[in-house]
Amino acid sequence: MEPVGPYTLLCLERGGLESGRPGQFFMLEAPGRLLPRPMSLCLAPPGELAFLVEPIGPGTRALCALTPGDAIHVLGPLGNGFDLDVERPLLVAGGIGIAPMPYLREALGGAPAILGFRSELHAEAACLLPDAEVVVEPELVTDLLGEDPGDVLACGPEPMLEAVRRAVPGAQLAWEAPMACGYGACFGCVVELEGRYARLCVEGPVLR
Amino acid sequence: MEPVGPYTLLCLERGGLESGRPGQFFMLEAPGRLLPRPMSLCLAPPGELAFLVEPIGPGTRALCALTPGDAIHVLGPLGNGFDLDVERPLLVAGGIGIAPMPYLREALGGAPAILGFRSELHAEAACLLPDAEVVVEPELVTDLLGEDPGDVLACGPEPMLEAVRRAVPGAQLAWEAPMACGYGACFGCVVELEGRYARLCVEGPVLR
Amino acid sequence: MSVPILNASGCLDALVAPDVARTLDAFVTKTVTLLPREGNPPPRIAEVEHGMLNSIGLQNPGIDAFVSEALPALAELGVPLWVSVGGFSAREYAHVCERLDECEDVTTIELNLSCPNVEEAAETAAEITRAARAATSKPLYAKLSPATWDLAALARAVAEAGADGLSLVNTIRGLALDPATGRPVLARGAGGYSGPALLPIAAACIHACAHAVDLPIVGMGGVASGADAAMLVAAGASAIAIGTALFADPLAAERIRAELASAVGTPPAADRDSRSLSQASSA
Amino acid sequence: MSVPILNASGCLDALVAPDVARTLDAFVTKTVTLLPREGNPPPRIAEVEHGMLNSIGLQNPGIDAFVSEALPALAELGVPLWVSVGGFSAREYAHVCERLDECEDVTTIELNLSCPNVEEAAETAAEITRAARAATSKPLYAKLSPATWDLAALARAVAEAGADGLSLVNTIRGLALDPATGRPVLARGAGGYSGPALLPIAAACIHACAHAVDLPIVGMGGVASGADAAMLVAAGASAIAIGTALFADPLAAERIRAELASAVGTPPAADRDSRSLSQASSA
Ligand SMILES: Cc1cc2nc3c(=O)[nH]c(=O)nc-3n(C[C@H](O)[C@H](O)[C@H](O)COP(=O)(O)OP(=O)(O)OC[C@H]3O[C@@H](n4cnc5c(N)ncnc54)[C@H](O)[C@@H]3O)c2cc1C
Ligand SMILES: Cc1cc2nc3c(=O)[nH]c(=O)nc-3n(C[C@H](O)[C@H](O)[C@H](O)COP(=O)(O)OP(=O)(O)OC[C@H]3O[C@@H](n4cnc5c(N)ncnc54)[C@H](O)[C@@H]3O)c2cc1C
Ligand SMILES: Cc1cc2nc3c(=O)[nH]c(=O)nc-3n(C[C@H](O)[C@H](O)[C@H](O)COP(=O)(O)O)c2cc1C
Ligand SMILES: Cc1cc2nc3c(=O)[nH]c(=O)nc-3n(C[C@H](O)[C@H](O)[C@H](O)COP(=O)(O)O)c2cc1C
Ligand code: FES
Ligand code: FES
Repeated sequence: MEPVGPYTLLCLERGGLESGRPGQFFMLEAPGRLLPRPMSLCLAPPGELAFLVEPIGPGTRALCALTPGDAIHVLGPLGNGFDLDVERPLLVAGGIGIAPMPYLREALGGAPAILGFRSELHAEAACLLPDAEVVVEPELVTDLLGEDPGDVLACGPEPMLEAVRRAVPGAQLAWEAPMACGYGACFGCVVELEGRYARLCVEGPVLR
Repeated sequence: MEPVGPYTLLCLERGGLESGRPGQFFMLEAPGRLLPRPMSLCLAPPGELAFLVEPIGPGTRALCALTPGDAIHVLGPLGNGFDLDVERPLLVAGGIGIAPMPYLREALGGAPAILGFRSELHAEAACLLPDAEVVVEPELVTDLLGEDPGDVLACGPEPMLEAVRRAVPGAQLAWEAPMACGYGACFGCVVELEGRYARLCVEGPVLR
Repeated sequence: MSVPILNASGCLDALVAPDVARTLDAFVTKTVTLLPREGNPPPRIAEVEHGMLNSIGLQNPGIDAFVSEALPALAELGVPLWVSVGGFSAREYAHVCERLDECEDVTTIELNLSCPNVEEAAETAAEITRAARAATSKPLYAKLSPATWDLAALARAVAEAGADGLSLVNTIRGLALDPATGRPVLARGAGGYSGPALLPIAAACIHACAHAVDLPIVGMGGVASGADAAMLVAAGASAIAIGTALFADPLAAERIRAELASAVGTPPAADRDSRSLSQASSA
Repeated sequence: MSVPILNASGCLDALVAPDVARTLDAFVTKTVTLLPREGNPPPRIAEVEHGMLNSIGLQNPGIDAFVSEALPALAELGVPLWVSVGGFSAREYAHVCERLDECEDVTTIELNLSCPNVEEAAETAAEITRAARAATSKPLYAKLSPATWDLAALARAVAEAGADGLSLVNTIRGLALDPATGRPVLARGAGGYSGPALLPIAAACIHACAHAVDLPIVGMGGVASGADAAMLVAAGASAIAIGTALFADPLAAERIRAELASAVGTPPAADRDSRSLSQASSA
């Protein structure tokens, strides 16, 4: 449990869990709530799994209120992560979308990154990704993409992802949707994909 | 918070509450439960109200799990207590029915007492009423009532109260019933009284 | 937000707790029937994990004793008076409404068309409403059950039959069994389920009816905070009634009114005006 | 206590999670309709205080694709297969049942007569059951809604029409509004309310139907522990289905089976097999 700007870094002992591929997620029990909450893996130090959580509602607040020794149910890794077979990776993240980036950069053996935040306080989370370029609103990450940004791997709020997609049509984008189960059981997390409703937890969260 | 045999003595600061008449009760918020729980006042030291609680279900367990500094809603005093205008008082209690007796004896300026318990462990609560006669099952309080027990004021489980009523028709008996509100609002706590259903929280809990 | 706050029928006795009744914008009586009723045998109430069950069974003194004894005393409270009316046939409802029609102190009649704890009348809710309408010119609110497949259609039918408003919702049937014996906790078996679990159900019923008919709606079902009340208002209620929440907090109406006024939708638990272990006081 | 444990329809995809399906005594498919359906627009789910709301809207590939693609794969799981059938007219139900009647791998058909998230058929549940009965000789379970005033009467009607069993209960309509905007959280407005809040409602429905008809009952609604399952069994269910609880705990069936076997009615929270902050592991 470690504050990172307005976010909390939650470290769990790994037990028998795999850390999976960057961009995959885990369902974390939020104490006192009926449904678990999806969280991208942020860091995978030996024997641990670390998640970066933004407290925006009852579930994330309950997670941020955990104290050492507390026990929670964890399910994962789930979904499809980023395709790491890229030539010129560029990480692009907005706000809590930074969560999967540290683990992603590690898996790529390093990569440049552009991070956008809505305030200086939020921007403190940039410490998780040293050497990244950081912008704070009103400046936007897309302002820094340039002509030929390379292979973009992005995570962030929907409007940001839409803007990145317009700027870089082939970008890999990690989306969000409310999820009840995270493993394909409920059909609750659908997003429109090529004219049909696809379960983001099964076909995503990373989509091209 | 003080264990008394298998029971817990719960001391609340009194705030603006009256302590009321012995045999009256208070509705205590049981943290995490929808409905408050009725409890007889056990002791009224200056500035405090003390309740003796037997943990038999979720509500009473929640009350026994309170820790100093915790805050709960309290409503009372409620209902009709014992009539103290008696000549030869004899207190008779079974099990947690001892709860109202310490405050009752104090109000009477002392009185003999017969206490019955279902085990030696439960009988430890007799320390709240020094000098009382104590029986443990299979011996019953009614075995000790004798020919002319005087003005009996009793509290205890239903079968005990029925037996006391048979032995001493004019006894004052403090009954129990499940209560949702304690102040006459729900009609949930009725007992049969002279062929009609009377609200125990309004017409009792002490009945003749 | 200023919204009238009432008690839910059967959840307050104004004669026993007049100070509580005076916190309300109108007091609603427990349901009154033509003949006196002793109600169901105890146990009548049980707490369950997310609400409570009751099977009171409309214990009430009957319309004669109500009019001659309770009503004069209620009138002295100075709180607008709604009388809830029940029955076992449309004729019975009509008789009771006729009696109340003469009573100046009664401002509104609420037809309890939905008690899960007694055998119901054979007529439909609309037929009963029509009979009651013929018997009184007082404002008539129809109180409906959430255990209705097409509540919007029922709302249209009672509106058509002359209802001036809707009270939504009554309890829904629920059952608790003693884990040790497997037998029902309540003497009557099932009971009416009320409290927090009901809130989304009430919101859906109110929303559906608000879109179906142009009648004012008294919203109820699990309201325990200003945020809950605001939710039912957003769903379409123009007034709120508080039932189960009054049992734990007799001053719930004042608290909820204040929470609505401050208009911040804070969660129920945080709103509670509570006493610390070192500071008990009467509510 | 040994009681068959199934998943509730729409709460598990056996092809995505075959290991979970193999923990069940039978797998129940999501409701299949005659034509493919994309379902309702998102957001489709919302957590509320004592349960959740969904408005999936019967997203499914339609009976043709189901029979040709999903069924062969499902058959390979080696788990008895129940197919849930929905429709918008008795004819549609009958068509789908007719198709399934030819499929050896289908052991039982469950008629979803109670989805709160789509427009319903004009025919009554009994008429639909009768049409389905004529179309198949497979065991037919009728799945009914708790939003039914006289469920015992409905149970008798579907029994009379040829149902071999009952599935009780489906979700009940519920609504959540965003406190900030006052607008529904789900795109479709109201949704189906499931989870813990439903348990007493389910128990009452099962109890009423078990006394009304002599049919086996699959009990469901808020079951999250062995104690919950035991309660529905005590109410009259002969098998249990688990829905919402599978979302938080894919191994809920095994856990509940074990809890039932140990036959100690401990409360749900204490039963949870959980991982400590210093010991995360996959479920
Ligand atoms: C694959 C995936 C990975 C995620 N990874 C992370 C992560 O690493 N760190 C992190 O902090 N969060 C992450 N999230 C988002 C996180 O799961 C949600 O913030 C959380 O579920 C909200 O729960 P709550 O109870 O706190 O708030 P709620 O009350 O559920 O929601 C609060 C507000 O946020 C909106 N909201 C809820 N869930 C989502 C969502 N999934 N997407 C967009 N808006 C939503 C609601 O509509 C509401 O307005 C991820 C989501 C997904 C789908
Ligand atoms: C006027 C009055 C004064 C009381 N004073 C005290 C007191 O001073 N100390 C104390 O420990 N208890 C007292 N009680 C009893 C106490 O209120 C109940 O034990 C408590 O409400 C049970 O709540 P629970 O959630 O712990 O258990 P529950 O789950 O509600 O009940 C556990 C078991 O006890 C039974 N039960 C529940 N309530 C009652 C009841 N009121 N009477 C008989 N059986 C019941 C239930 O049927 C169940 O089998 C009093 C009751 C009344 C009516
Ligand atoms: C103990 C109790 C008694 C009730 N009695 C009546 C009644 O007599 N008439 C009636 O119309 N509703 C009655 N109700 C239903 C309430 O008026 C209300 O519709 C329901 O409880 C939902 O609101 P709540 O969740 O705020 O309690 C009663 C409810 C309870 C809990
Ligand atoms: C996300 C979701 C989808 C559902 N889809 C269906 C469905 O397709 N067909 C059906 O008959 N019931 C469906 N249901 C209802 C469940 O089968 C079950 O009846 C209900 O959820 C109550 O059980 P629970 O409280 O254990 O979830 C669905 C429920 C949920 C939560
Ligand atoms: S979250 Fe349940 S299917 Fe995706
Ligand atoms: S406890 Fe509510 S009337 Fe007595």
